[in-house]
Amino acid sequence: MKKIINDPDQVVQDMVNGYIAAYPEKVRLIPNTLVLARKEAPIKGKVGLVSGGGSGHEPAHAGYVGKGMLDAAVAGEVFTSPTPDQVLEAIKAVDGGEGVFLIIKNYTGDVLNFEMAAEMAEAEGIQVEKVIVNDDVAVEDSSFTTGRRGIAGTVLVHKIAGAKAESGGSLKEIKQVADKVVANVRSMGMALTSCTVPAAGKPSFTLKEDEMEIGIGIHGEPGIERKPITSADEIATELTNRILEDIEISKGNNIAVMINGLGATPEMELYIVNEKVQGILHDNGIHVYRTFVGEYMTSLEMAGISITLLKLDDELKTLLDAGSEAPAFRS
Amino acid sequence: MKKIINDPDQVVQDMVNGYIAAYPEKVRLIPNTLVLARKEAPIKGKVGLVSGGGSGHEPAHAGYVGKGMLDAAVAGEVFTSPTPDQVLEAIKAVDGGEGVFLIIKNYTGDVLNFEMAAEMAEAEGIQVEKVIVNDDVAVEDSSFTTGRRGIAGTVLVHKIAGAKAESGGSLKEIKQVADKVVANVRSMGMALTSCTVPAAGKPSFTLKEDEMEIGIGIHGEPGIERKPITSADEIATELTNRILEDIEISKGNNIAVMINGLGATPEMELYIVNEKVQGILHDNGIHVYRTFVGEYMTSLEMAGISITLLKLDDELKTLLDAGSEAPAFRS
Amino acid sequence: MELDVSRTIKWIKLANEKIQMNKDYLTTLDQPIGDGDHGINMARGFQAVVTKLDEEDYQEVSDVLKDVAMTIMSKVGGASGPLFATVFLKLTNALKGEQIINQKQFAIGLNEAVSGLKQRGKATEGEKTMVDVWSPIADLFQTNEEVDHSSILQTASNALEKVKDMMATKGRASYFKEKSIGHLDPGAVSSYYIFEALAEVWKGASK
Amino acid sequence: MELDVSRTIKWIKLANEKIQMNKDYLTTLDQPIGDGDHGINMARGFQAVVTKLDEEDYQEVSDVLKDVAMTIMSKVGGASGPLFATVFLKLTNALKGEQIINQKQFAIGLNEAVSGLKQRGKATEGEKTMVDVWSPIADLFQTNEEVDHSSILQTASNALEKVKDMMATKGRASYFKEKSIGHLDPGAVSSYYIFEALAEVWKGASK
Ligand SMILES: Nc1ncnc2c1ncn2[C@@H]1O[C@H](COP(=O)(O)OP(=O)(O)O)[C@@H](O)[C@H]1O
Ligand SMILES: Nc1ncnc2c1ncn2[C@@H]1O[C@H](COP(=O)(O)OP(=O)(O)O)[C@@H](O)[C@H]1O
Ligand SMILES: [Mg+2]
Ligand SMILES: [Mg+2]
Ligand SMILES: [Mg+2]
Ligand SMILES: [Mg+2]
Repeated sequence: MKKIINDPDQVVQDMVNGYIAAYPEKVRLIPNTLVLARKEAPIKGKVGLVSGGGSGHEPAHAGYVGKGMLDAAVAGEVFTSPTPDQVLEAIKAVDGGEGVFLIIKNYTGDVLNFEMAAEMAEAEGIQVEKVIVNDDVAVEDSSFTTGRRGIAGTVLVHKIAGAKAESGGSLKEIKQVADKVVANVRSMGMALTSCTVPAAGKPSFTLKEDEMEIGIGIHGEPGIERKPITSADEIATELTNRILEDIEISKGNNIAVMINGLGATPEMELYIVNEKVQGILHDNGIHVYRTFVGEYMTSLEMAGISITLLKLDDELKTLLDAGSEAPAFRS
Repeated sequence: MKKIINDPDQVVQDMVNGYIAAYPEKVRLIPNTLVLARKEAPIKGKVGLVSGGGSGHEPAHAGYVGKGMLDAAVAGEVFTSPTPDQVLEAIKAVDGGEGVFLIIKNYTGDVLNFEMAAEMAEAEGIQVEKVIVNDDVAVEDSSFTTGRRGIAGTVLVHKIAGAKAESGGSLKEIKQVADKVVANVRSMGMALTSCTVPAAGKPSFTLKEDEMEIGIGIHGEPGIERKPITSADEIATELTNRILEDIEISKGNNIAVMINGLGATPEMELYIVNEKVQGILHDNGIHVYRTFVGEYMTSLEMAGISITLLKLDDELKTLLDAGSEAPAFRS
Repeated sequence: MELDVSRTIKWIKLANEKIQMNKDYLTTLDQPIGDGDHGINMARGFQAVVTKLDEEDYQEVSDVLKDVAMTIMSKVGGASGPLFATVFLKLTNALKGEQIINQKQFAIGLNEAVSGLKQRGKATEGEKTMVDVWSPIADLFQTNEEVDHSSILQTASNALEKVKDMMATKGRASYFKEKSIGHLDPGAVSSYYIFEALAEVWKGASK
Repeated sequence: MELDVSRTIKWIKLANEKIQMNKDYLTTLDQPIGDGDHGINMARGFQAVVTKLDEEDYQEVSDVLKDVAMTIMSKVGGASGPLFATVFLKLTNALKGEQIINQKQFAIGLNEAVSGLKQRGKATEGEKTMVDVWSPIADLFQTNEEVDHSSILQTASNALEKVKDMMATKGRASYFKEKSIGHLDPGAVSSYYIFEALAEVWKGASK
């Protein structure tokens, strides 16, 4: 394991300390927790936004704490959901009297821990609403699964719900717009290499030298197919088509595109993929309103990418364009 | 070689196309070149800023093209300086009548090609000034070398010179402030793994499973020492101390800190390093005015980091804080 | 049989011993059809539980169970943390106010616990989870006036045997679909240890 | 001896042949003390030069040399691109207006070329670069009234021999410091091919 760390059991604590040290004027650490909150939270009259999950997906989620996006992020151990008491602390830290909205990625652990925190908060008189993001089309949604996984599309929920909250939206209005994003956002990923959880010390899985995995999850959960590496164009085509098979995006529709790097992929490759994705969308008469290329939801040092498409209406466009001062998503 | 590309010989062209496709409202491609320019360049009355170099360092340099930073970036082949005719095209594309300022990293190839372009531009009646960035303290500056290499500190030159140009600074004033940044900025890096140039198809060098290289260059040029991996704290201490030995930063001085990932390093590790760096600076009574953590000057998929410190005065602070709309450096 | 404060503490400590002893085994079970952290999660959580129990003086069984629930909640994490926390919280609420718990009360508590567990995990029997151990045990207490330690053991190990052949449709194991058949579910096995511990305490208590 | 348009073109084409033939060798030389692209850079550039020369009709030697310079400039890249472009540009400027170049004129041109090269690269003799081939050749023409092809060859190969033992202080090779001693400099070797080609044309022309 080649990592620049001190102690595998302390990586999350060390990271959180380093994060606070980087942006002391923007974020603060809730004492005795791994919760990072906006310096000025709770903001009176504004609904508080909380997200979080296992660590290892940086800049998710702490990087999205800031004016116009989240009010707090809860960091669990690497790839492990944070516990309800931590989430509760986050909720309490950002409640400005108008309630708190939770953005949860659809993993059993995340859902259970956040839901439990929500109940505890409600018991303390704080109104809580939530959205569960399940944008990954790789794992099908059926009665035989716990549903789709939540991946990079989550960041667009943060952005849009955050803008709604910043503009004075009520808990109900935020819930409505977040539901709309979840209904309209789809993603799919692929990987060339595994990643290594510091505490485990060895790669989570292995791929052969010429092999890639299509549909992989952000913790290395199995995808839908392992096969020899194809070209950037073929990869872009396969992922984009799977997404377009899943959600109807018609000629003339406006969308946002996110090309997300999983950790070790050079930005050069993200742009090479972007060219093909934009070409396919153009050929389908789909209008790309905005494009995001970069690392938004990573899996430690995994090499690979995910593609996210979000169908936009006028409301979503406006909220997507609204200002954000979160370190990892400036607009 | 595991890469998401189409053709190793086309990676730069494909990347540039994908970049334009991502930000069509912000940048344009100068026809028949690999030069990306601000959509609105040339801007009458504003000095044009041009940088560039070999590709593979993304987001450098195209990511820094935008209001408040560069007017154009020239992309060479991977790790190969662009040719003078390309640089000349960039100069011509951004000259708004007040001259053009070139920001060059100190590599023989870059210096020669940019200088030659400058002479050609002057022959066409365009006033040109330049700065050569040599922030890497790993390779000593003596009569026996071509001088220090230019690495991540270059991005801070872009930022500050860009802000000066945007605020209406003259070519001479921009030159002065850029020289000031170069005089006050120092960096040093280290790597855990090599990277693979697409056209070469195999890693540029190899490090043993437990080995790191201190002082490595951003193209994999030899550093000063190969040794067993130490902890994040020890790495942060070694690099920071080398920098502090090279430049006098006194108690009470204000500085900017940049913790830069070389490509494959998880952001988590950058923040772990940041915590230690900030601790050392704090212990030395040095005041950190701003911190930048992320990928600013990469080496394809190399795992490793660099640390940059920039001593600030009031002018540099103001310019550092000024607005930037470049996709890779929003402020 | 009756449960008082000291027997309740003994139960939990015994469960912890078994979990610590089988930490690696639980983790190994979580590797092929999960993410390989169940043993680590449970060992960390139950160790903290025991530390907590040693610090306090308890008057009521429900106070013990409440600390068990809250410590599990804040220390286990993952999916199993809130689930185990829920079962102990439901037990706590059902048994509140009683100094000594008889079998009938315990049966009611277990019933509440299983309902809470199923609700929290949106799971039901047959989905290859801890539910498939908790539910048969609750049934056992519900339908028998006099439960002895060997029937607890028997019911728990029968339940585990059945879990093996189920296909997972909840939790991480559900990603593995058909591949999960033939494997033991880690959360079901750690639940088994909890009832193995209960059986031993029950035996002692019945004497 | 005199150089006219057709001999100049022949010179450059011969140089290209040698560079193409030794492309891998030049790259190999650039690996231990550089970045392993010199052969690729030179082969790409000189191939483009020859393509360009085949497209045009030339009246003056300097027109040929100007296209050589400009094509090298836009196609070679790296450090060697602007350096080789500079030497051919300086030759162009020195020989402008002449249809036939005599040895004295050529000597003046070479002298300008070496000054330009040294200025552009901020290098001087003894720094293990192409300068250490170009400079002795310029001296040869400067100090001898009648240069024959074998003296060109001799001077160039002597120069190369000396380069080997120098320590690099310019260009990428300078990062390797003492380690560069004993290695041939790739840019010096490609310069050697250029003069080997010149010697062959010179020989033909002297007959
Ligand atoms: N929805 C659910 N309902 C009931 N039990 C569940 C559910 N999801 C997971 N489990 C239980 O949790 C166990 C896994 O726990 P653990 O490995 O600690 O958490 P995680 O799956 O988050 O890594 C499974 O073996 C299963 O018994
Ligand atoms: N400052 C300099 N002055 C003269 N020649 C130089 C200088 N720097 C490099 N060279 C020559 O350039 C050659 C390397 O060229 P090349 O490999 O094509 O470019 P790069 O070094 O940019 O990869 C060296 O072998 C040397 O002869
Ligand atoms: Mg698990
Ligand atoms: Mg887990
Ligand atoms: Mg070279
Ligand atoms: Mg080169």
